Amino acid sequence: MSKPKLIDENGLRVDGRRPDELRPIKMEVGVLEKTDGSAYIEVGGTRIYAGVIGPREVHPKHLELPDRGVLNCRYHMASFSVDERKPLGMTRREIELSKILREALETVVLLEEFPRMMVDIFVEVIQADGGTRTAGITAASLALADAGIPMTDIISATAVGKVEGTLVLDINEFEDKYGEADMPVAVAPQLNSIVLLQLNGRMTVEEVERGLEMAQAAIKKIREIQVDALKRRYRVEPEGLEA
Amino acid sequence: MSKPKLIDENGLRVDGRRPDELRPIKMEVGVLEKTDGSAYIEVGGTRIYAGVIGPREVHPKHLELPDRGVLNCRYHMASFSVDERKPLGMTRREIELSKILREALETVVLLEEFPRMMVDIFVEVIQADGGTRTAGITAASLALADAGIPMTDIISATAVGKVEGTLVLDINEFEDKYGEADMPVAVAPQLNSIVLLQLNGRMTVEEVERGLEMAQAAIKKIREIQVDALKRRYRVEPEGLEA
Amino acid sequence: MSKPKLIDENGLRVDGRRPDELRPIKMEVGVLEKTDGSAYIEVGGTRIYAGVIGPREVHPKHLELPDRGVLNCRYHMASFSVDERKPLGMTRREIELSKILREALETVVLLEEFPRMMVDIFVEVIQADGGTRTAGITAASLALADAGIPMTDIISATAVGKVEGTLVLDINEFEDKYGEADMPVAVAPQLNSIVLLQLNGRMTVEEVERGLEMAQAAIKKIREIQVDALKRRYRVEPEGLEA
Amino acid sequence: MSVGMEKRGYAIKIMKNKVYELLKMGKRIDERALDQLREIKISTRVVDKADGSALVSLGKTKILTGIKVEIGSPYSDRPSEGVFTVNAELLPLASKTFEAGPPDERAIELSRIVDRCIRESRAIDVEKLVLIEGQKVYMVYIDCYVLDYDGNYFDAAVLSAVAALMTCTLPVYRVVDGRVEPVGERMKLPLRTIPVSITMALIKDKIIVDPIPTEEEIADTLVTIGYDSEGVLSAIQKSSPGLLPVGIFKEMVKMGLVKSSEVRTKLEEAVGRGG
Amino acid sequence: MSVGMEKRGYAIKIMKNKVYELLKMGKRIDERALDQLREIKISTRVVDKADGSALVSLGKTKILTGIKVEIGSPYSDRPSEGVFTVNAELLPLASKTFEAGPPDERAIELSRIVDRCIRESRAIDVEKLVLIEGQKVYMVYIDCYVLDYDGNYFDAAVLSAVAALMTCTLPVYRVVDGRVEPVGERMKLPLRTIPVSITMALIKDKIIVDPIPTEEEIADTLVTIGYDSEGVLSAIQKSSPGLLPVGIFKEMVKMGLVKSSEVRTKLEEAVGRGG
Amino acid sequence: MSVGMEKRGYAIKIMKNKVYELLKMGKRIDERALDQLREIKISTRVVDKADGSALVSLGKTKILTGIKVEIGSPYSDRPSEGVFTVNAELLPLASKTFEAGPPDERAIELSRIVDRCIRESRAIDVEKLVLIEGQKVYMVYIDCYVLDYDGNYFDAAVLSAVAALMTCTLPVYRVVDGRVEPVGERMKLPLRTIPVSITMALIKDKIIVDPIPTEEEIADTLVTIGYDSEGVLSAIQKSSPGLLPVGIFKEMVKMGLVKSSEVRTKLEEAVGRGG
Repeated sequence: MSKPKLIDENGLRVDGRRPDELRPIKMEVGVLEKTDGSAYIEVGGTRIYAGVIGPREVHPKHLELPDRGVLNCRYHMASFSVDERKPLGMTRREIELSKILREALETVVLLEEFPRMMVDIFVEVIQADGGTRTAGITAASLALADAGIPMTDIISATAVGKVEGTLVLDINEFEDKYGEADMPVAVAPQLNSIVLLQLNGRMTVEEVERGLEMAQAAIKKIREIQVDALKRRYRVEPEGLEA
Repeated sequence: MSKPKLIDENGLRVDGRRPDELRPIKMEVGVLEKTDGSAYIEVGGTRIYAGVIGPREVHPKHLELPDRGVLNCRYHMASFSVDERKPLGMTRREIELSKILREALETVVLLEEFPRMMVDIFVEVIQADGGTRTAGITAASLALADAGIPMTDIISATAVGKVEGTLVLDINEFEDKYGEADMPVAVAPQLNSIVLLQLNGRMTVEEVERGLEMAQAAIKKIREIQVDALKRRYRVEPEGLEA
Repeated sequence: MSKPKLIDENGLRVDGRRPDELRPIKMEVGVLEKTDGSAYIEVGGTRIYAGVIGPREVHPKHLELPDRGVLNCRYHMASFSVDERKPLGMTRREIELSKILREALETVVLLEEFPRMMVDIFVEVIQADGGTRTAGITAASLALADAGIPMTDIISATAVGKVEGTLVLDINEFEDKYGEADMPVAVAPQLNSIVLLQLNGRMTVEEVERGLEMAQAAIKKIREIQVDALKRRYRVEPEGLEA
Repeated sequence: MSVGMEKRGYAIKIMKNKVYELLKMGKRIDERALDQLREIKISTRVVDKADGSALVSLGKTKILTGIKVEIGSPYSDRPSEGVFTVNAELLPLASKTFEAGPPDERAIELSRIVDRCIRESRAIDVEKLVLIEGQKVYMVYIDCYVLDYDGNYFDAAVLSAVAALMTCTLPVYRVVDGRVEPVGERMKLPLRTIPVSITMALIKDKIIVDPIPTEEEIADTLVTIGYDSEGVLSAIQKSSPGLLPVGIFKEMVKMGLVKSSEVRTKLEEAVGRGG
Repeated sequence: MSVGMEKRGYAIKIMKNKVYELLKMGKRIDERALDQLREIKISTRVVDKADGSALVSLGKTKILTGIKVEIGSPYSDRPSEGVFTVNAELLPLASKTFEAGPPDERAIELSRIVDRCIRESRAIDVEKLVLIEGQKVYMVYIDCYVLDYDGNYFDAAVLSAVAALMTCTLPVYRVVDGRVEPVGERMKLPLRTIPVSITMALIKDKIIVDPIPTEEEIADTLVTIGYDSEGVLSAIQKSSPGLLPVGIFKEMVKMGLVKSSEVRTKLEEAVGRGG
Repeated sequence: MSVGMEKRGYAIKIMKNKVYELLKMGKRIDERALDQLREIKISTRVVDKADGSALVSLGKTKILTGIKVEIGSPYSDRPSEGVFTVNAELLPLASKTFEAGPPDERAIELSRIVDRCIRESRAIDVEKLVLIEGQKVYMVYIDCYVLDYDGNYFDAAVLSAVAALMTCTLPVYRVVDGRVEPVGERMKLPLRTIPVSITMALIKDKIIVDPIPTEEEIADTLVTIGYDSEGVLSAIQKSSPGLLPVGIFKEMVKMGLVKSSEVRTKLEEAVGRGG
């Protein structure tokens, strides 16, 4: 299988984007019936539901903490979300990402506000087209906000990739597969800090720095879309109260 | 593999039975040493042990109910009970049937008579020749009676099948494999109600109705064999008391 | 695969030993940082770490005993410790040997000295060249002593084998594979009793008796090496106190 | 085990009487008629990476099914048939009563009922899924995920799985020297009938279709019946404890037949539009 | 882990003294002599679907073994040997101390002891179980289910497995063009010896054979020894904690030899009659 | 889940302030400089039965890696590449916080970080591990066991795995008639670069390398970065909760680059001597 061309003569990517261009993004808050908070996100072909249940009693009991809440997170992919059917059950990758997402969210959730209680975050990947962990954490943050879980900031995230030596924003699966690197970044923008950071692939020190700057710029736009989705969710409430 | 002939020119079945004829049935109560109640059943080539343990303390503790007992049921087949060796451990089919049997038995067991306690029912299929779930629940009812668990009725069961368009009673495995339908039916005869009902296969509305009537007629005979087995178990008691 | 010659014309074994000769043995006590007691053993190519943690609270709680402690033991082999890579997770052999080792050690540990507490013994086989269970229990005894767990005796062990009709001491893996029998023996020397005994292979009544005598003689030497290793561990303590 | 038992206490009895009083007046707690299903919404081809997919809402119950087709070996006792399997997962975000982890008995029962409706109605023409007899066949993996659970996952899952099957396509292969090569085209999955299930609850002497959770909790029992396009039954499952009088069940069989035909029409229209 | 420890308390000590006083008078709590086994009952060919089967009672301990024979591949380092495996399950209806679920350490130990008695005595002539060297061999699955547990499942399981082996038959195949075809006949499973195990308990200085649960609980230790038809040992297992003086063990080896021969005679008679 | 959370309470805050006061003076609780790694000890070829092995100590953290090489099939989408897998186990004797049983999320994260450092740096020349294209390739199993855990298992595991790879040899095969035959010689595993990882902790505004458990507990966050011999990054993992200011991270990337080169030199010297 010869490696396909990922950047054309005009400097455009396989899906016609410029290197620093995000894919179309769609977010909706409050999409599930039985959670305490939920969100749906589409980033290009990536489609994810996030749901939050809690605070509720800790189960099993012995994991309860007297002075703070417990945050759980499950990142899970539908079997048909990827090219080759994913086996049922949790893969090692899903277990690692569940940990990474939980730790990033733990950074902004005010756990001390719900001692002896637990909050569950479920991230369900319906279709994976690159950037599932960053789209997943972006949606999970909206779901936490929707559930009214106290947080110091709302997390926004995207991935920077490297394809044919060029740094590109928000890589899709094709670019991830044939490219040189994938660096997912999640940020707490108001706290001006990274909360999730990984790198798979080869990047120089200088590329990592430049990539972070691209991600930070993009995250501003993602933040706006998040805020807009939250507003849409809650702008109808006054009407509801009048009805 | 061409489909074998299941009804001969005289209207008889592969094992020589008429359509509405049961296979030879043998039941014995009190066959195991360490249970609180037990029974053994043979229906044609189908051979099953049922054992009941309890009421005893609920384990794990958090499943305990303050106002009623908990009923558990495990339907399990020996690896050599079927034509192709069954893998060790519980298959999905065994898990489904465990649920179905438990729910049917729950219908007649007076759970409120043993709050905070649990009763376990074990159905062990030694050889499977069709009708294992119906023979299993018939034996389990005897084992519950033998254990002195309070019940509103004793369940009796059989399966109706359809082979070459003919409704037949108590289908054996060969008929199940090459026939068109299998409809297991368990009844609480004194309450005149169905407690377990499934259908695998194709039957018209009219056939289902007619099949139920065949099953109800057969269940009267099965009930007699059950009562007889219980009597045999307990007829020696008065002597025992005198001794 | 023709069976190789295991005893040469001079009556020597494949590794040049006489039938009643042990392989070089090395023991060291206190080799791990985070256990409460530990030991390392080499017997020929067999290399094992043993670690003891406890007494500590019993987990899960419901296994706690009011009048005595609980002893747990896990015998586990590294995937690369054997010729064909061992699959990850516990094999049936490892589960059986964990039971056998625990029961042998339970015989000498004064469980009533730590009621409501638990002691964990971990035996990690780094390389297996025959006699892993006997070397493992020998090391585990040292680790228990190092952890200060009260015991009535320190267990010492070796295996007797039969190769080409000759009884041989401390068989290596090659002899185990091509030989006729392997009889691991663990003894509480001061109590003059066997605490672990198994046989895999064919031995006559007379051979078993003679084999036990060979094992008892060898165990005296192993005991000396154990005592020496414990002395080395603790001889520096007075200096330490002075410093 | 003994799932749901703890719910049934005194409060349940009061609720049951209240619901029954309504039923006697021909009304349900959500205003529906006794034999009225909730609104059905069907979107197909919602997951591009799947060979077939459908998102179905039955009221607020929402189930996503995706189908993946692979090439594999047939079962040795059925060399001239393709293979399909059904799996169902009750995602923990769909209900506070679902837990993460391997499928529990409810999820297994659900997958087996969906399987039975499809298999026993002979909906998939498995004989057309053979590439090389006894060696290579299409393997069709039908995976249902419950995204929102507001009662009656049985009918929603069957609808979702069947809608996904109706829009499922397979890559066409040709056989060259005993090996299969993709031709570059796709064909429709061969279907022979459109199975539909109807779940009914019995509350005292009243039968209702498509129960919501409150109705499921107070119901005397629950029955799911699968029908094919000809009105022949392919599956029955009494899926909860409770007495089911024979006469009541006979009524259910007939009521289910009528409703299944209604539902099938909606399904065919929706997929026809979308597909 | 640490199974059975909780039982051993003060009550155990009193019982032990009581039992020992009886033993000193040559009696056991169930009236047997110290070296007397309980009654053995053997029924073979009890499961038609199995290729071999036996239901064995040793007193009130009852174990059913069924054997299934398939065709499979040999181990790569033993291309000219057939394969057999032994599995044992402690069914939860056999004792209130057994639990449903995957085999625990007791069930695994039991299966491995049965395996050792058969394997190390070379009872099954695995070289006669080869159809095509390195490619196709008979796979013999020996599965033991404990139906009633009243002590000493070791000896009952070995008896049950060996009785099933003695009546086990295999379909005969011929090799045609590198493939195997059934001939339509069956042959006996080739056996070279009849392994039997004897389990003995030590109570203070008294050795008893075939202990019941009360004796197992108070015993200082338990030892199981397997013997082949020539009286050669093939397996030893000290299967519980406790001190075993060397002299006592030597007595056990001899006592076991005598008893094993007695048991083997019964087994051969029973299977001869039934088989 | 939510591992380690319970530790962070009031005591942690006091300890953190104390440690930070030291750091401001350029000191750590174990006397090291902020950018100083603990002593590294490397022994290779410690397990004869493995095809490569190394025991590495980083301070008191000790990790043993063994490599087994087998022959197997390549992945169907990568027919001209050999296969390797990394596994890591946190042995329960290595720390009172580790438990026996299947790998938990920490062990899985560790194995995936070691894998990423090796795989993304393209250290193993997988194209040289092919025997017959699309059919037979070398399978390299890299298994890391944590024997003693005193903080920073990431860097110790990468060192241990890479040292084992550097001394790993493979049996040479020749292909005869589509089958592989051992030639009787061994060759070195082909390596293209020497990946090394550096783990850093942030405590307020101070960066320290190679943290010990007390430092890990009080750290604001932890970052592990993998570098190849050319100083190119191959892996980053923020492996704990906490805010990581972008400026701080940029400092870490540069600090890690310097330290990785230092560590690589030690590794090459140690293996050179031993190898």
